[in-house]
This record gives sequence, C-alpha cells and structure tokens, in this order.
Amino acid sequence: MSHPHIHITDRPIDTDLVISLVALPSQGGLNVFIGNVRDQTKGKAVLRLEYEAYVPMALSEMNKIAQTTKEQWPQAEIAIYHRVGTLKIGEAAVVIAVSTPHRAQAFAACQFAIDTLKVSVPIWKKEVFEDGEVWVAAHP
Amino acid sequence: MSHPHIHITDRPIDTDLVISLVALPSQGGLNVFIGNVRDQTKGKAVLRLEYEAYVPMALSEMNKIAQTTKEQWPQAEIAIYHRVGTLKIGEAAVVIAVSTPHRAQAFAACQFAIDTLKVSVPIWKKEVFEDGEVWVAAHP
Amino acid sequence: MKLQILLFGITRDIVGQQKIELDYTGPSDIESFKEMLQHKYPEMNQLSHFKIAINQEFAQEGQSINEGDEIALIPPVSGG
Amino acid sequence: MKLQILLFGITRDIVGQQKIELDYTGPSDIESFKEMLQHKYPEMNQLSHFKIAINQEFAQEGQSINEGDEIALIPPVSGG
Repeated sequence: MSHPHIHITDRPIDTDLVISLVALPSQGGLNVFIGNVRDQTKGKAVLRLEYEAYVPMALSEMNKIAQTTKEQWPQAEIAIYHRVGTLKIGEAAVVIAVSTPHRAQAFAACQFAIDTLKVSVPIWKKEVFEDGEVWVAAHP
Repeated sequence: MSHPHIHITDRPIDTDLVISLVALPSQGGLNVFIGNVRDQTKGKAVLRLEYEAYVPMALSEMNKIAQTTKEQWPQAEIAIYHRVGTLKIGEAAVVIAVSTPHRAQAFAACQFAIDTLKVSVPIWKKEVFEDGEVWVAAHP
Repeated sequence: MKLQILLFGITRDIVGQQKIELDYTGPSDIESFKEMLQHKYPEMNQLSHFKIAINQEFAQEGQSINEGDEIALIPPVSGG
Repeated sequence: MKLQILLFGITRDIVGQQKIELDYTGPSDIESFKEMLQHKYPEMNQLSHFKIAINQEFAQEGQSINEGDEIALIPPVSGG
C-alpha cells in the first residue's frame, strides 16, 4: 500500500509543505532532516549535482522505510520527499519530517529514516566539477 | 558575546527563516526540531498554552547552549527561536535548526540543544484547560 | 540589605506579585535566603524545586547575595 | 530467455544505454547472471559493488530470473 506523504519530484522541495503533512495537534515533537547540496567534496569545488532515480523501486523502498518507521514508532507520522534532476549548490535533495507525541522518538525515527534511505533507495547522484564528473560512491 | 541567531519572540515563529539562517553551502546536513503545542496532556484537552520567560537570563542561557554546541561540534551552525505569550494548539513554541557538514552531527547537536534548553532556560508554560490551569512541571 | 526579587511562573502566583522588595537581614548565603523564602511563603515547599538566579545566572552552592544584585526565583522550567 | 535490463547511474555510463535487451542462456540464478554481466562488461568489476533488482525488489541470494521479469542493475546508491 502506498504511503500518502512519499514523493519523488523534479521541482524544488517545499520544506514547509513537508513539515505541514506531519504537524498534527497530537504530536508535540517534530524533527526534520534536510540534505542540501554542498559546495565541495574533499576540498574540490562542486558546480552542481545531478540526481536520478529508479522511480518505481525508489518509491517502493521509501514506502518500506515509512512502514518500518511506523512499526518501530507506532505513533510516528512521516513524510519523505526526494528531489531528482539537476540541483544547484544549497538546494535540498531530500527532506524528511517525522512527528511523534514526544521529542526523543521524533529524532530517533527521523535518523533511522535518512540512514536507511541512504543505503536502500535506488537514487544516484553525480557530482559535476569544473574538470569532470563523478558518480558518488560508485568506486571504492 | 551574543549569538546572532537566538531570539525570544511573541510572534509566530517562521520555520523557513530559522532554517535559512543555518543553511550554508558548506553544510550538507541540516536538522530541525520543532516543539508544537499539543492538544492534550495525559488525556485531558488543552485549550491553549501561555509561555513566559525571564527574557535576559533566558537569552543568556540560550547563548550558552549555542556556545557549548559550537565547542562540541565546531563546524555546527545553530539558530534557536523560542516563542512566548499565548499559543494555540499546533503552534510552534520552539524551533532549533542546526547544520553541519555531515548529517550525524546535525542530529546529535540539535538533540543536545533541545535537551539542554528544556532543563536550563528560564521559560515556563501554563496549560489552560476547560476547568483550570497548571504550570507545567511545577509540582512533583 | 534591601533586595528586589523578580518572580516568574508559579512563584509569581504564590507571591501574587511580579516583583517584591524585601529588607533581608539574614545570612547572605543563598541557602539561608532560600530558607527565609520557604518560611515566608510555605507554598514554595510544595514545588518540585526552585532555584535562585543572581544577576541572571543560576546561583551556585554557598554563593552570597549582595545589595544591588538582581535576584530572581526560578521555579521548575518548562520551555520548549 | 529474452531479458530487458534497465541501467542506472554508472552502469548506464558503462553500458552506454538506458536499457538493453539480452538473450540470456545461462543458469537462471542471480549469481550466474551477475557473472555474465561482469564478463560482458569488465568495468563492472571496478565498482564498489552492484546489485540486481528483480521486479523492483533487491534480488535475494540464489533467486531465479524468469522471462518477463523487470531486471535492473543497481550500482552503489547515493541518494540524500
């Protein structure tokens, strides 16, 4: 079953919108992770990033993250937005918002979600430098 | 020395503004904690909350949190906004944003900041119910 | 010595004022001062705890109060 | 069996196409299929690793490929 607050988009992510999806009156703690494009990697200037996704499988894996989060923290509400396409420095590649009745669970669940996304969701980024480009993590 | 991104305000907190204060091109990970007014406490419906601060000391303690965060996570940028006055259900009482080059530190530093704020900053909230009001945590 | 004391949260409700002036004649250490307040306002004993701030800093054990200090009662905080 | 294989990230660069069609005649288990790819595209051996997805799920050890499956190469992911 598809989770309503999981999206892959080629438009800039509206952080306020993602937050609003989980901001319920019963939830006192809300934690948000935003992954932004950095201006350098190991000291080398990055011009832009290009993200691509195996969309249907990426959505399926993001759904699994939402389900597992719900199993581990039954009161958690979660929203996950991931951007694809060409991103400029400072733009958000991913925004994850988690709300829970109390704050400790919101931190733990949000960290679980981004840590899992980083290893399980088929999305790839290519860093573009002045003198070339590199698929991140592709080579040892 | 006063930290530039620490504020106590009687106006609604603009989450996007707080985030923008720490969103630097060098910082890839950004964590945000939002503490919202819940609609109930131990099953009893809350109508609204009233927050008050010993403002100069609260700002001083919030500054110490920023300083300690910077000592523990030297690359962290932090912003802390706390609301005072009458808050409706669902409104944000506190927003803390922390950015770091990599994500794990952003989570740890943001959690440190809110955990410390909860015990050290002289701000008080009164829960207003249909049939009375209670200063939170005042009595055992 | 004459002291002005700022009151917040439930301590303001207990005392019924935001600020009081006291002519304090007891020992200047913070513990004696706290005992005087607990004696004068017995409802303070029902709180989880309360602290004293001197010049916008939490008072340390044994710290002295001096005339002109900004004194504040800090009941259990509940920000966030 | 005839297979369509989807390619992403660096595997698309290695193969030079987004999608290839293969007439695969080897054993149907995922390990044999991977070996065939590594032999056909030696640059795959230089990757940190790569996985195979069958019908949008990571293939499990020993899993079989069947005609009509949606097969995809999953080089090391780097989302977020």
